[in-house]
Amino acid sequence: MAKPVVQRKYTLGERIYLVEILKGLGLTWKHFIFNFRASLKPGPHTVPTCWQYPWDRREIAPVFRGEHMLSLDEKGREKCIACGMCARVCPAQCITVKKGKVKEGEEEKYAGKFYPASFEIDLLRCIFCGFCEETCPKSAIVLGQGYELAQYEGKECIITKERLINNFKAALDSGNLKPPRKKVPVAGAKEKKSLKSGDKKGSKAQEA
Amino acid sequence: MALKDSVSRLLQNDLIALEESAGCIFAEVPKDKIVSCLSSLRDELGFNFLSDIVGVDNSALYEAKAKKAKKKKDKEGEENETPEPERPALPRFEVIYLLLNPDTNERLQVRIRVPEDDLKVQSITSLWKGANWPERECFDMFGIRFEGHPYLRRLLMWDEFPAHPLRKDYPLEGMGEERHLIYEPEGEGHWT
Amino acid sequence: MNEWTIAIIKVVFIWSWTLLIATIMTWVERRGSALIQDRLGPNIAGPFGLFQPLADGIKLFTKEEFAPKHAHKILFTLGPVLFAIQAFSAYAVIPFGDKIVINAKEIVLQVADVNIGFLFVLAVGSLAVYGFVVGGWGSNNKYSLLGGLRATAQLLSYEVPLGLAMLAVCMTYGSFSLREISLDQAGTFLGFLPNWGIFKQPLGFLVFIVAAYAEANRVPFDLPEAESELVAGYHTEYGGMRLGLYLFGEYVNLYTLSALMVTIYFGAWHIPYVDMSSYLGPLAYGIVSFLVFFLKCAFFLWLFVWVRWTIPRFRFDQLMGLGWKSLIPLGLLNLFVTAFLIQITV
Amino acid sequence: MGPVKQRIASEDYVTINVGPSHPAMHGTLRAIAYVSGETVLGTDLEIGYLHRGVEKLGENLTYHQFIPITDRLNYCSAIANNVAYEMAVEKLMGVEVPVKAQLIRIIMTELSRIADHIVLVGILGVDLGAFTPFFYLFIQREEIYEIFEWYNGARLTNTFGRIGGVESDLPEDFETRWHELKKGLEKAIDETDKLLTHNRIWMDRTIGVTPISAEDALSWGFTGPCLRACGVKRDLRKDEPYSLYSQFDFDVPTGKHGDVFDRYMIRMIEMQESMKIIDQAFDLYKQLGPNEPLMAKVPKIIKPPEGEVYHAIESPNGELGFYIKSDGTDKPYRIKIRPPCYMIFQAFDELIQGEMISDLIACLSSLNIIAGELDR
Repeated sequence: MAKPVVQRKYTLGERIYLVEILKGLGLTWKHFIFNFRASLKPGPHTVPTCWQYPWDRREIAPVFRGEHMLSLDEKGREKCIACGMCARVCPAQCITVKKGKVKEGEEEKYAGKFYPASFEIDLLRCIFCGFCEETCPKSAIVLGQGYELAQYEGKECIITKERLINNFKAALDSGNLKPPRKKVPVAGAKEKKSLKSGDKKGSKAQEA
Repeated sequence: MALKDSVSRLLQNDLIALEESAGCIFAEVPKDKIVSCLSSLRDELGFNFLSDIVGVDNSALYEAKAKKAKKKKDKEGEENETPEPERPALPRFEVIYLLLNPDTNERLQVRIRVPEDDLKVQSITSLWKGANWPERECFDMFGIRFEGHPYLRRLLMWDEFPAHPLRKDYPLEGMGEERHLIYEPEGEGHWT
Repeated sequence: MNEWTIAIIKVVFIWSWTLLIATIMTWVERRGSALIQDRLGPNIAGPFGLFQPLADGIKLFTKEEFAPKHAHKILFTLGPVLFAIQAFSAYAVIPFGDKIVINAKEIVLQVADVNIGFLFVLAVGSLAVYGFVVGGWGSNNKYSLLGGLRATAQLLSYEVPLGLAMLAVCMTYGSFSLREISLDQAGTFLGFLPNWGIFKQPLGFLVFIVAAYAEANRVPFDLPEAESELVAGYHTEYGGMRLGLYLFGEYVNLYTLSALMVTIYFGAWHIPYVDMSSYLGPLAYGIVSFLVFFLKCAFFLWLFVWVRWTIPRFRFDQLMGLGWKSLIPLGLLNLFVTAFLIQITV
Repeated sequence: MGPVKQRIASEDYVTINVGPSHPAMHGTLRAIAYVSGETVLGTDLEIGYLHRGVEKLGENLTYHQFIPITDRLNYCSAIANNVAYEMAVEKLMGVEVPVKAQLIRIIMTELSRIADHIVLVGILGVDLGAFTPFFYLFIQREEIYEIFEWYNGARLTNTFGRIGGVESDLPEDFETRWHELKKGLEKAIDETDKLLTHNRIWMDRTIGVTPISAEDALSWGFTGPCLRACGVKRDLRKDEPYSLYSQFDFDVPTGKHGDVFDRYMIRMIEMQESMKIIDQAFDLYKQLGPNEPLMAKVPKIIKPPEGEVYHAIESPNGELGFYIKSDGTDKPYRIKIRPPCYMIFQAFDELIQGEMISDLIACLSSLNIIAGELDR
């Protein structure tokens, strides 16, 4: 293979290095002065493009897909009905749900007839795709804004139901709750039927 | 379609099947004539760009089909007296060459079928330099040997790897090959 | 105070001074580059992050001193030591101010006023090659070796234009002594320009500054340690204080070169059109001359940083081409023109 | 020993490992360079360090579940991968995607194209020693990621779109964000241009380095900017206009020599062209009402009819194709990904024969090799 021969003419300005280098120096000097002035301001967020992390946090999008939470309804009851849709749809298979039947006298705690006896998410496997949130019929599982997920031990990365609910409570207190998902308009169709049948199938499969 | 006509005219007897699926045209040619077919396609129809080479293991598909057919048979029971004539079993593997004509922007997929007992295909690295790695990958994943390839070696898996992972009989979780590679500290300190 | 005490005080002073500058330079480099690049840089340790170099130093000192298994143990240690020794000793003949009068005793602000100052700087400066090549060879690593080789070729090639430029200066001022050249730069030239080397030797200065960048292994000539090609070049295998010696040595070299540039091209401690000694007392004059000299150096130190974060890196053959095909002819031309001008003016 | 060893007659060489862990390596690749002095005689390439069996994984996941996996192919422009895969499945199913969803896809794909080109230009600068443009560009990339984050909550691995459409509408403040971003991008591109393009050092380092002729490039299977740099005007957005690309007015820049400089320039121009496309797409988008459909009517569990399909789109790197074979179940029978840089990288050995070690790095950067996509 013969390599093509490349010939390109340089202009005089390009030929003698210095002109372009001086231009470049001017450009970087402008940036330097701008940032130097900015950096003298008080406060952690001085240079506009630089966030000083622990003291200075950028705004997280309300739809951010961070650490999961299990939401409660207005009466403080658990929304989750342990249908197992999230576990089935998860590409990383990081969710395990155990189903429990709501006994009499426990209706104040749980919104549905069934409740998750245990609900574990393996954060080490989770890829934060948000499919669980999207598929949940009761919008019980929500991906919140928590992003500081580092732990000292692998065991701690498997988060349990208590932590999931605590996450929700914390978000509720701080007012960072995710707005409810807007319904996606579908081209000329009634989606309701298929949705419901999907639910039934899911719950049946879980029972089996 | 014009493309179909010209392909069938060009390949004539070499053409085993010419089918269309979801807007893509698949031409099937005999395995031994792949080099001549591709070179004539390249030189005469202008398909001078090779997009990729795809290997497919059809064994699971055939099995599923056979099962279905058997079920059907069982259901229909003995009413259907005349059994279907036994078709010769299709070869297990197929290799698909994805071709492109950069001038007319037509795409043509050329398929060959490779039986399991004769995993040898003529290499097309003489036609396209770019066929080098796709053929190596095909060998790596399916064990199809490309004869005349300058350097047929595993590409993605390591050299000592014993199996061909994209075959359908290879389990998703692997067969434990990685044990040789990963150092596992014994006892405490390892959290799993 | 006798001569010896004064000499020792001067040596200790300049030793700690260059070390201080080198330390601060690491901070300037990091903060400066950060601000150029829309970042903030280290600003946690101390006011404006000024204690960052201290923290870095502590880190380097407390790190485990280890050598790779296959490294040549002696050469591996000798490399950084050689480099640091040459870096610190090169400053000996360069002045850092005019003179200071204490107790009616005149002290020249220069460690040693050698009458072959130029030759000393060049000779000691070229010892840096040993630091690189010994370290690179001793590491027993291909990247290090290539880095060392690159450094050798580069330093040796660029010493020639550096020498040529300096030679032209010597011819202009008729002396090899850096102090005499400094003293000669007072007053004006052609009536309106300051009597600085740069106005007498503009082309020579250009050659000198480019060669100086190459000698200091700075961008665009940082090929020996080009991190994207050779990992870290000659100091790939180094860690701890051995690495620290290389890094400090580099900044000390920068200071030396800046001081040299100021001494021979930018009028040393002189302020143009102002004769300081007539306004100030002897002690104050000494201090002011020292400060002026330092400020001029500081500008060039900053220039080193500034250029580094602006332009890309040369390729090896282009580097050699620039040295041998452009700078040396230019240096020679400069030399001939200078000689000619001297011949017709004298 | 590799083929290079067989080719080199003399014993006068040193092997240098460039990668898998090397500061200039884009992901974990390995190139064993046979070096004589500073000249590279050839390289043995080894890939597969990041092989995760994506294709095998695809055979065991449902069609929807595979979307997040495609994020991990070319992580610099995850959205382009998502869209390519979704379009292939849609083609297989014969689904018509609503116009609004297509527009959103185009906007997002072009944004990710800009992000990808930013990575390339920035890293090319870093590899050649110019550190500063990298930051000016990456700040803008951060803004692009911010838009992604406000769209569907993820920055890098977006899991964008669903089979049959997209999952949500553009956020309300998209317009202001986009205009801000556009201003910043134009400034950053301009500054990069000022710092690099006409700088003699940069020109020397890139012009005439690892050129390739158009015939060779086609034979090797080059696509995308690397092919256009050789002077072949080939862009799937123009040549096989998928989605709504035929409605937009944009140029396809071509180079002449196929050297590093041309590849760099093509990317610089393409960023501006992409901005044009986004503007036009957003104008069209604004004409649509808020309740326009975003999803085509697709069943909840996707079961394409039996058949096979190959569909390719113009990803930032070149032709990104998905071959999907369906057996009628809810899982694909076979997925083959045709990553653009896979075909490009095999020419690497030929490209850099006789060049220098520094050029090896420059060439590697300019080809935009992404290990995630290369090894799959």
